[in-house]
Amino acid sequence: MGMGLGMDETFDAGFFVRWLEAAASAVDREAGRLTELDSAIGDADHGANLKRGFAAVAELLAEEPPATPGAVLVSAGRQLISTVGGASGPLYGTLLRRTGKALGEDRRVGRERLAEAFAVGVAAVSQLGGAQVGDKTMLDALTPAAEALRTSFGAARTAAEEGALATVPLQARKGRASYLGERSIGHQDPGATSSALLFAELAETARAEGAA
Amino acid sequence: MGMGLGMDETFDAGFFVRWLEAAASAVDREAGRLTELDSAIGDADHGANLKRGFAAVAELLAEEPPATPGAVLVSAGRQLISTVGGASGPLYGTLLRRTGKALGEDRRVGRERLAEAFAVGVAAVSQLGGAQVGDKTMLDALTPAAEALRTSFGAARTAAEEGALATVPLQARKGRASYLGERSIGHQDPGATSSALLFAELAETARAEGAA
Amino acid sequence: MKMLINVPETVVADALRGMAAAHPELTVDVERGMVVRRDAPVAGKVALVSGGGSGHEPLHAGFVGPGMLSAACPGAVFTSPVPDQMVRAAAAVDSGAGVLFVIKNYTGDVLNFEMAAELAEDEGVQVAKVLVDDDVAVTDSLYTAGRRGTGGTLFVEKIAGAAAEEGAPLERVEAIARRVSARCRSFGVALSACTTPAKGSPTFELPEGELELGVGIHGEPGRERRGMMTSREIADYAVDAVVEDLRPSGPVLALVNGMGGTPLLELYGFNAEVQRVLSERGIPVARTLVGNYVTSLDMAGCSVTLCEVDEELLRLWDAPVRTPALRWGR
Amino acid sequence: MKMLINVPETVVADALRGMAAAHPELTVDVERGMVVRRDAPVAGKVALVSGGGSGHEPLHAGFVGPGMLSAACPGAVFTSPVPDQMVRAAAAVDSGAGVLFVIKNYTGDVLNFEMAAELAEDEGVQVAKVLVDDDVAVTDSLYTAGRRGTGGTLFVEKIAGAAAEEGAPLERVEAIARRVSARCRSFGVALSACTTPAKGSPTFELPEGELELGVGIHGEPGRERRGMMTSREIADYAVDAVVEDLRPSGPVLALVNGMGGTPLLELYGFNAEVQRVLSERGIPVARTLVGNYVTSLDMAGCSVTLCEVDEELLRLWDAPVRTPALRWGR
Ligand SMILES: Nc1ncnc2c1ncn2[C@@H]1O[C@H](COP(=O)(O)OP(=O)(O)O)[C@@H](O)[C@H]1O
Ligand SMILES: Nc1ncnc2c1ncn2[C@@H]1O[C@H](COP(=O)(O)OP(=O)(O)O)[C@@H](O)[C@H]1O
Ligand SMILES: [Mg+2]
Ligand SMILES: [Mg+2]
Ligand SMILES: [Mg+2]
Ligand SMILES: [Mg+2]
Repeated sequence: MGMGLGMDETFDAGFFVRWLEAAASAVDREAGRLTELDSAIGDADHGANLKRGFAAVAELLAEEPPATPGAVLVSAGRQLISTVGGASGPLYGTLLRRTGKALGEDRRVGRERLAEAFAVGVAAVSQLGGAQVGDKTMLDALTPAAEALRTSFGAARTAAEEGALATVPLQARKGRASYLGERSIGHQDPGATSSALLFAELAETARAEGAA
Repeated sequence: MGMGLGMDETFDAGFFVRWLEAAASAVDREAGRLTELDSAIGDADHGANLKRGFAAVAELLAEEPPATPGAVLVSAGRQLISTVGGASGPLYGTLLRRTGKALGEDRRVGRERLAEAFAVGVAAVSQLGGAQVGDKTMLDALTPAAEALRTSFGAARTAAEEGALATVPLQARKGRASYLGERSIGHQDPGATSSALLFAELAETARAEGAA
Repeated sequence: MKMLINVPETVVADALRGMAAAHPELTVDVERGMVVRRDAPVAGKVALVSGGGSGHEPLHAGFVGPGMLSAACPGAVFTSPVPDQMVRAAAAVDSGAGVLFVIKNYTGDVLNFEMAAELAEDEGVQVAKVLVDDDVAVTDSLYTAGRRGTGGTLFVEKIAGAAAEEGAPLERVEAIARRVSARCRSFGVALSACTTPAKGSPTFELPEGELELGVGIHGEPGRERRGMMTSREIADYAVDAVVEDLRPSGPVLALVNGMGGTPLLELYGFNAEVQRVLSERGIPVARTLVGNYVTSLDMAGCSVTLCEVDEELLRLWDAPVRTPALRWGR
Repeated sequence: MKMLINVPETVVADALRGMAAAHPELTVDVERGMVVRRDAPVAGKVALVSGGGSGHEPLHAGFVGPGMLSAACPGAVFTSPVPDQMVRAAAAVDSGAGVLFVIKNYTGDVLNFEMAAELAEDEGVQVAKVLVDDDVAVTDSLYTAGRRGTGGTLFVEKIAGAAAEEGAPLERVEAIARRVSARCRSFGVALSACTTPAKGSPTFELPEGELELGVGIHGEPGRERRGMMTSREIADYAVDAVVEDLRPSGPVLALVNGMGGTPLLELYGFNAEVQRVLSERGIPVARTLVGNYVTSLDMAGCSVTLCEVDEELLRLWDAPVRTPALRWGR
């Protein structure tokens, strides 16, 4: 940690492209597990959905790399909306698109700035899907992660992971798992799990570049 | 054997009704096994087919018992044709109907007379279905049984049983099992098995009445 | 094996009662085991009667109606109907113009329909017969019961039914039916075995990683068993088997048929591969029908039937038909 | 689990290619994921666009044609389509009279269709929406995503489609669609789980002697699991569940729907039981449709949908329809 980089270290568009590429690899690697989780309380497609979407994101970013962090996220969000479908497509798409929009046109952004933007994106997800923390959705990982990102990338990763784990004892009130009623208890939410994966890759990308 | 009954012992309509009732019970009891055999080299319905048919025969004979052996067999044969379907319905129906017709209007018939009539019935089965002994069909049991009936009921029973067993190593050339080609080898033919059952019940019925 | 039934003994009667409720345009005689066009007999029109074991729905009862069958006689599951059914059906639909029996080539069907034909003729009905034996998986030789009748039945019933509807006399309807039957070939593939209500467990064993090439619609085994193949490979194998036997020199009708347990999604995807092979082999496809038409209870799998057509047969194929399962034109 | 596919990734595109070959009367755009009436846009006519995850065939693409849908947008298996598909479909079918989106109530479908509606309106298309949420197995409360859309979709698409075909303006087509949606209720039962190509194994565990009462068409669990029941018992349970919620005071349309893996023979037999219950409950049945219409891949099972109709809705139900899966009238 530290590695000689100060509080006011900033990240350019390339950093976000590398993150999303890492996310695409991670989703590809973990697709089976995500689908398995979705099979228990959903319809067994979450892994396939995100794999398709993030592969399309990686491809798009490789072809037409945007110039700013905000543009990277907006473009990735749009691509998710256009390629994922299901519940997670519009939700993750909105998360990235609104986070990106909140970043504006700056060519470099710092972690705290990013945390604020993420909070905007997470709020948009909550508004779009009508879910709150505790409903056993991706928001259970996203909300604490965005909050913890104010502290560090590592804290965000941990918060997302803990948030995902914390969905296990919950009863789902939104999305497909809500049909299960009490039977949804005891299973980890697939969307919260993929959210944790995204924040893990964000932390990894930051660590590889010497940031915390 | 013998039981004081001579060579010229004769059987009335009641005897044939009792035989067919016993056959109905036997088919009912063995339906699962017959279907199982048909499942291996056919379409898994032989037991159900004969069960339905012989139950209808027993019912008809109980309602309207014909006066002569010939009439019993003709009426039973017609009933099988009208209720069994499949390959075995017309074939067994023809067997009984033609055997019955060959018996004419006599009120009592002897075993040797019956054997001759059965030979006529078996020939009709062969003509209708175009099969010969060795084609792995009911004829492999019926043909030797009709022949051995000239000697005794017990011999007919044994011949039918041996004939049915002898179908195991054969390759089917008629009926549904023929589609299997070489794969039909090693299985006992369901129709030959039910034929053996009929002759076993014939021998039992005769034995119960003191005939051989 | 779970089934949506009461008891095995009543499945066919139950289905007929359910069919009666859903199709007031048909006369369903549950007791006598026959499904008849409500307007039969149609004056001056040749009637078509078919039938066979149940478990292949919508075949045959789903093909009763204007432009196709006049009546269908369902037997017990996988068991041909009894002659009494066909005799009664023939009497119910004959207008005096005669009746064509469409018979799938199975020992049981042939024997029962032949007996019925004799009896119906005794009652003064003129009967002609056509045998459908289109399944190339079986060698047609002295050593077998001959090729089985499968998907080709649909083409024979539709095209001959259209000829009858147009007013063709019995001889001509029979000739057309024979022409179609002679120009139809099929090949079936099973991905899983079917389960009959009476047996309650699969009628044959098909291990997880294997399929049966050349399966019959009663689960009869076919040419060979192989390790699982892709849709592409199955299409290559099945179409080639059909084409090698049929050797069409003109356009064909294609039936890409589901065995009952294969989702329509997969069946349409399989059709894409069938069309690819046909185009690679230079065989023009005039019309394609995709769906579950000649089934084998819950069996997963498919069959391909090709029917070579000339202009007349194609026109008759396109002619209006109004049945529960096939319906087009006006 | 064996499937008739090449690779899971291409099943939907393969199926669309196969559908294009079988249905020259439809325009199938594989690349853009849409199936469109060939004659669209029809001048002055309101267009209907629906769509949803694949795996429920013939829903929705099999319902495209005169008298029903103008276009359908198939998503990946069990995954709602993306907004781009609906936006393009709306543009392709809009004659200027506006477009009705028929949306099954699932989070994914709702979100994607809502995004599409916004985008299409930005492009100058007038969009109305109707939500189908007929599955009574789910409690419609704050604690769930609301009732699911299942068999009722067929009634909404058919009846609103007929109104559009007659020339009704968007407002009226929307009002009729809402009326139908409000008067439809469904209940589904699974005898076996379905297997998605991507997962390759059953999406839920259903032990041999048990069934799932209230299952959804993506294999979502329902009200309860029980030991195996007869067709009669299942009909009692399912029809009562629907009737208790719908409480019809007039005649109904009945859809006795197969989930994909249940043989038509069983489905017709089940219909006999459904009709018995309805008659015992004193509910007159105006029309009955039996078949695999809103499926769940290879799932064995069935669903019952009732739609209470007045004279107008019944007339629109009877109006001509010409689609791959539903076809009647002239
Ligand atoms: N209303 C909602 N708000 C937030 N997240 C949701 C909502 N509904 C579903 N999700 C998330 O989406 C995940 C499911 O995504 P996915 O399986 O791709 O879509 P679908 O449920 O349409 O099949 C769930 O695990 C949950 O985390
Ligand atoms: N051509 C034939 N000649 C004599 N017997 C035959 C012939 N074809 C079939 N069989 C007999 O019929 C039996 C099958 O009867 P069954 O299963 O009831 O009819 P199906 O084959 O129509 O299902 C066979 O085991 C065989 O013994
Ligand atoms: Mg899902
Ligand atoms: Mg048999
Ligand atoms: Mg049989
Ligand atoms: Mg989904």
